[in-house]
Amino acid sequence: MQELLGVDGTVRGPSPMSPDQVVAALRLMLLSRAVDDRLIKLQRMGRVGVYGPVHGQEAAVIGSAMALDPQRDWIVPASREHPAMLRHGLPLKNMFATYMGNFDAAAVPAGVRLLPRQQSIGAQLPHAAGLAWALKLRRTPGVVAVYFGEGASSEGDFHEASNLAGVMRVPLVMLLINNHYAISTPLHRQTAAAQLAARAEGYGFPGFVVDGNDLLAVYAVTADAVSRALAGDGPTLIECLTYRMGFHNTSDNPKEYRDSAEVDEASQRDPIERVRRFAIREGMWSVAQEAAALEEIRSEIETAQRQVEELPRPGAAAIFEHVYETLSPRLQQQRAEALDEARPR
Amino acid sequence: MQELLGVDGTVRGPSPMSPDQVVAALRLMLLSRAVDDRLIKLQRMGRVGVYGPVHGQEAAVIGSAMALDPQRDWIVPASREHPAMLRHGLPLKNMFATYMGNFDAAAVPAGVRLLPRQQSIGAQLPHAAGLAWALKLRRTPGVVAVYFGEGASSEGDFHEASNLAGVMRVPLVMLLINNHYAISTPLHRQTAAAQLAARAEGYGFPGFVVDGNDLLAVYAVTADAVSRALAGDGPTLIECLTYRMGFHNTSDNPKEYRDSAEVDEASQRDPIERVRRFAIREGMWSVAQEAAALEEIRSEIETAQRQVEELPRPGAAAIFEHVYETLSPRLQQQRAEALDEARPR
Amino acid sequence: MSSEPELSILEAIRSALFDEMGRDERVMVLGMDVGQLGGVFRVTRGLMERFGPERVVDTPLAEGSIVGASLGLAIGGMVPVAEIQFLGFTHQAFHQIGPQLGRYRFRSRGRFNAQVTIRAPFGGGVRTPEFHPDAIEAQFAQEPGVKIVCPAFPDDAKGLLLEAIRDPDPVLYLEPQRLYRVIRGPVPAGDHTVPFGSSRLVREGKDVVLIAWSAAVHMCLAAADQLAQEGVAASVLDLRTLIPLDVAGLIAAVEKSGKAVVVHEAPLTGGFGAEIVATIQQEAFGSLDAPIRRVAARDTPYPPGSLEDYFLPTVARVVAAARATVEY
Amino acid sequence: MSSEPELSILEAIRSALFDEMGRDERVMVLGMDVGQLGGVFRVTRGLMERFGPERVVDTPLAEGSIVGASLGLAIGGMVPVAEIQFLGFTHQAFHQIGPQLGRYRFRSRGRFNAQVTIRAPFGGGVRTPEFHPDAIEAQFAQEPGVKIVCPAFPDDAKGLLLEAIRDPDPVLYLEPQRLYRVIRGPVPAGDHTVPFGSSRLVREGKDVVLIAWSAAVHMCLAAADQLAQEGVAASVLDLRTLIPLDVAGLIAAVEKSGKAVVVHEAPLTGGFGAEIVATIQQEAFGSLDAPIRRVAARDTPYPPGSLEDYFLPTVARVVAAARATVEY
Ligand SMILES: Cc1ncc(C[n+]2csc(CCOP(=O)(O)OP(=O)(O)O)c2C)c(N)n1
Ligand SMILES: Cc1ncc(C[n+]2csc(CCOP(=O)(O)OP(=O)(O)O)c2C)c(N)n1
Ligand SMILES: [Mg+2]
Ligand SMILES: [Mg+2]
Repeated sequence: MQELLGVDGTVRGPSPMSPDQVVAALRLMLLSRAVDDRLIKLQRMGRVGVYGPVHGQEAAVIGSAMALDPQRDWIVPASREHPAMLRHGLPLKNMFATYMGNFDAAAVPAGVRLLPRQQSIGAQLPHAAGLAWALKLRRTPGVVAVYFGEGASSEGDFHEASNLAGVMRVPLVMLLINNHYAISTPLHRQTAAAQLAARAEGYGFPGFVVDGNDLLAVYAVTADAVSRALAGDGPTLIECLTYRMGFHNTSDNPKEYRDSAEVDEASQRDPIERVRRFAIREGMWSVAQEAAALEEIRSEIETAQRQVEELPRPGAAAIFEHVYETLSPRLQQQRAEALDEARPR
Repeated sequence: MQELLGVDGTVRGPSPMSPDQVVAALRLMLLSRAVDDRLIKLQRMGRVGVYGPVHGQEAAVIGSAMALDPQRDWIVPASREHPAMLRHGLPLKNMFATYMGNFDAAAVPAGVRLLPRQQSIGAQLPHAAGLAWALKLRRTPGVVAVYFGEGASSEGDFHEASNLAGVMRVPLVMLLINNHYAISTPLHRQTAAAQLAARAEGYGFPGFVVDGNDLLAVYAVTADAVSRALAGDGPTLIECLTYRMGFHNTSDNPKEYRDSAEVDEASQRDPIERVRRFAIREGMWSVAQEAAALEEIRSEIETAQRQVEELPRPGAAAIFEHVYETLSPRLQQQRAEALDEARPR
Repeated sequence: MSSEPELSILEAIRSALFDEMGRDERVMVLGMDVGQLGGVFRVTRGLMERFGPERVVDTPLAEGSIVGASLGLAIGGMVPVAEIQFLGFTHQAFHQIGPQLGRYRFRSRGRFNAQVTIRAPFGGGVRTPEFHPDAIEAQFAQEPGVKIVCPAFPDDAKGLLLEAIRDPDPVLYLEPQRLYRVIRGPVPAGDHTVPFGSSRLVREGKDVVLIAWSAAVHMCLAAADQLAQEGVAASVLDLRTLIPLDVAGLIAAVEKSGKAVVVHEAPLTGGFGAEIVATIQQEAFGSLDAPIRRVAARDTPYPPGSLEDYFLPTVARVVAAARATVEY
Repeated sequence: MSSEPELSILEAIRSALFDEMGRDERVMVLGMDVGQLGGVFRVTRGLMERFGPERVVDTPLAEGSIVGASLGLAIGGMVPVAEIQFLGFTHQAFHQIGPQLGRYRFRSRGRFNAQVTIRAPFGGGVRTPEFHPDAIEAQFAQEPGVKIVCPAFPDDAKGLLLEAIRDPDPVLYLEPQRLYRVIRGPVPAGDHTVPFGSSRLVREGKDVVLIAWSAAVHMCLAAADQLAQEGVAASVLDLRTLIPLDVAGLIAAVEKSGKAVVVHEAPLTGGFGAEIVATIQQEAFGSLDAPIRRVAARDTPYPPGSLEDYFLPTVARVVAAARATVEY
């Protein structure tokens, strides 16, 4: 397993990330935690449907995203990687709209190289392979980074997409976020493999295991994979070993299936605390800076939430938009009926 | 790659198969070739629908089947393993009925531990995993041997079944018959993996590559896997490297996609010739014995074919049998209509 | 009846699983999160403690292998009750359900059969994320060999589940997630089974019959209440099973009034309502006094929960359709 | 028309692929054995030599990834024409076709769309092995976002395929394998497209209309010939596309005689014929003089080739149904 940043904040050798990058990453990690807290609060107030927090996985998600170039590379997310999506260009407002049930406002803006969240586990993997294949066919420089969980790695889609990506030698970086749980299912019930990264050999490309709570190591391994992909050397599988600190989502209660000792133990390896120690020791960060950052983050969140709240809610017409480019006569009739029925009487 | 029997018929070390087993295997190989010839002839005469020959794969199919105990173990075939099915207890007549379009007469007889041929590539793999799981749950001694091609290894079913088998640690022997082609698709277009056996590590069980044209090596590797499975040590993946000497099936013409030089080269490694040389050198076999065996085989085939030809053909009623245990009123009505329409007028 | 315990649909399903696993040790439950957690809806809660981890199994995240392995388990002598977390995810197992489980008896000429029950919650109205509410039951009607069962009441939930587990052929057992806890009713204790292919007239009315299954049955009952206030007497027919379909019961219910409305949560085009209409007009053409209207979801993808009321059929739409049918 | 070349359906499809790949360099063909071999039916023969192995690609044996990767390729600016070797094997890709390709425009609110054509041969009558003849088109009618196209003649084969490839939304293009080489006809040269949602009255007759798509259209034409000898004049309506459905054309064709028979190769229960019947009786109830009969395959698994004639609809069954409808 690749490691660079110790729990105490010391680094083995030179940091692969510049001070600016480290500070940017730390700020994003703090934003991610704050977003978790806010959306869980809103869900408890009935203003958000279901929310799955990133808590504990920030280094894996953000360290990998920082190794990508939003002007060149694509991100294909699963459903728990919104910090990566924000870093790649998704406005915070759109992110809030996603969870506050305003899907029109949630759309990925034109020009942002990002696919929508995928809620069918593993289904995004062949999409990512195909998108990377298109980059290769069209001689467009760039890579595709696809996120998925260790649970998703059990689906046939993972296998078929990996094998195809290997045969076509496409510029794909496969980020397996192994947080040790799929809802209540622990890793050892998910697979008997000692390392999921070992599967890469069966597809003809390299696989690596990295400490997913180590920002610097995740960044370094991803950056190498990106270089290989850009050089035409094909896909890489990166297994980020991390831990889902929180519940699966707001309708889940982990106490039903795992004991708190395990969680306490994992919290000793908190990914943010490590970076904070490192950044402070290196003089990149201070308690004062952090207080200021948290204040900014709070108001950014306030603004994003308010902007969404002030938006008009989509109505009946919205469900007939973007079904097809043009509506068939039957759908036009259904639309007319729906609008008529929706009129306040 | 594991090898024991050289092309010249010499063995490295002691033979893992007894003289009786070698002779039985050789006879089965000769039967398999003769069945190929006969069914291809019948297909050309329009009396068989489509037939896919075993030609070239006899050692892989028969060597593995000989390591199984028909009274204890199950075989879950794909569609090109009828010598294994015959060895395991399928009557030759039923096998001919399969291809001569008489599906009632083709059924696996009660008591024979064999599932029907599977024509949906890879779909039999989860069935085999489940059957092996049942043996384990019911504390029934025995293993399940499942056959599939390298093409099938690209399907999601292969992945999902392998991973499940690993987690449940079931007595499963996975026989990957890598004949280098899936219809016209060569191995290097099927996967970028150097060895498909390497995939086993990603499921937490051992994988081996064996010379699939080497009867003794295939037998030995399979026998080891069977012992491991019986001892409760779980699944094994065995990749048998062989070559499809003939066409994919009777509607295929390999000249359209591979050159004869490749086939000629492969024919130097003919699996039957090796065993013949070995058996004759060891004094287990003679030209006279072979002539006698071929004569017996010819008449067995004659008999099986005649028996099927003499059977009444299934009629309209057959399509309503075994749909459900009991027919719904709507199906009873459809059956009555079908029988009425089928009456000669 | 009053001596019978009042149970929710969810409790009725759970109690049936407890009963049958206790009665027949071949019965096992497998699926994602069904063991330790008791399933995402807690339907299987307590089963693992009671019957152990060999008979109540948390599987890897792969629907195709849950269904495909269940066939092998059945051939090996077990009686699997597989849970697919949400019906929408049976698509990942689609090639195993119809073409494999549904055809295995036929393919093997009766040597093998797939005594497998596939349980899956489905249906809208609870603001679930994409895929989770998909009502795709009609797609399985084109898979001969499979049976489709969809209870709407606690007693049927138990009776049809016991029947499904004991049925030697594969059964897709659809659970109305919206009703899991909100519909309570008496449930016969002990060995209560309901035969497949028998519909149930849950309300009598002479003017029109509302035909539905699963959660839509309750929408029809609410509509019938409103219609009654307008002086329209509506019957409500709960089909209970789609495959096999109770054609005789369906025709009898329609002939009483010669007027019918079919209601379902699936999109209109190609929904099972079309089969109901086609069957009625074929078998009861002479007694039809008005076209059979279908009230269904729109022919669009399932929208986010905040918009699902525009997508799904509503009591108001059922009432309007029934009124138009009666006044035709 | 006589100046137009006479082509088989297979040749018409191939020529359309040559034309479109020549016209638009974003168009690519992918699937099992489509390159070197030219596909198991040789539909794509010659494309690889002409357009090279980057645009004509032999894929691994995995339907889900062929379809799923096609979505990614489309997002990346290519225009994939994916071949699934036989329609029955779209079940392995079922979770990608409707829930992914079909909903991607909706999910992304128009940011992305799946301009993907999925070609697949299907249908019986040629003694193919299990799965290969399965007619499962109705299952896709419950996948909003997907279009279903099924030509029965060479000119439509070309016109509908060009329309499909250029359609910005995902299209399932179903090829009648039994007719590939046996049906020949004139095919407009050059840029000939046929709009979706336009049915085609391929025969005029005042007494009854026979409604079908794909290979069944030719069964209806043969039945119409026989009926003519009995003095019954039958129209034949070729729907050409199921989604979108030409409701206006359908109703117009039925109202002429008030009598209709629907014919399809899929099993009866839940087949798309049910949707046709339900639509007609809703829109044209008043003008129906007889129940609409459905002539379809039996509700059983597809039997071996030697028995398929007992399973599939036959000209005789169509004639009998038409006669009964006319005499009703
Ligand atoms: C195909 C499919 N099956 C089941 C589900 C239900 N489900 C939602 S999240 C989840 C667990 C996913 O685990 P993992 O891939 O490890 O991602 P994580 O939640 O840990 O980020 C499951 C089973 C689904 N959404 N899609
Ligand atoms: C799911 C599925 N997809 C496609 C096909 C068509 N098909 C029949 S055999 C075959 C090739 C199989 O190759 P392999 O698994 O290597 O077995 P082999 O034919 O070499 O024995 C294909 C693609 C099929 N039968 N099933
Ligand atoms: Mg996880
Ligand atoms: Mg092969």
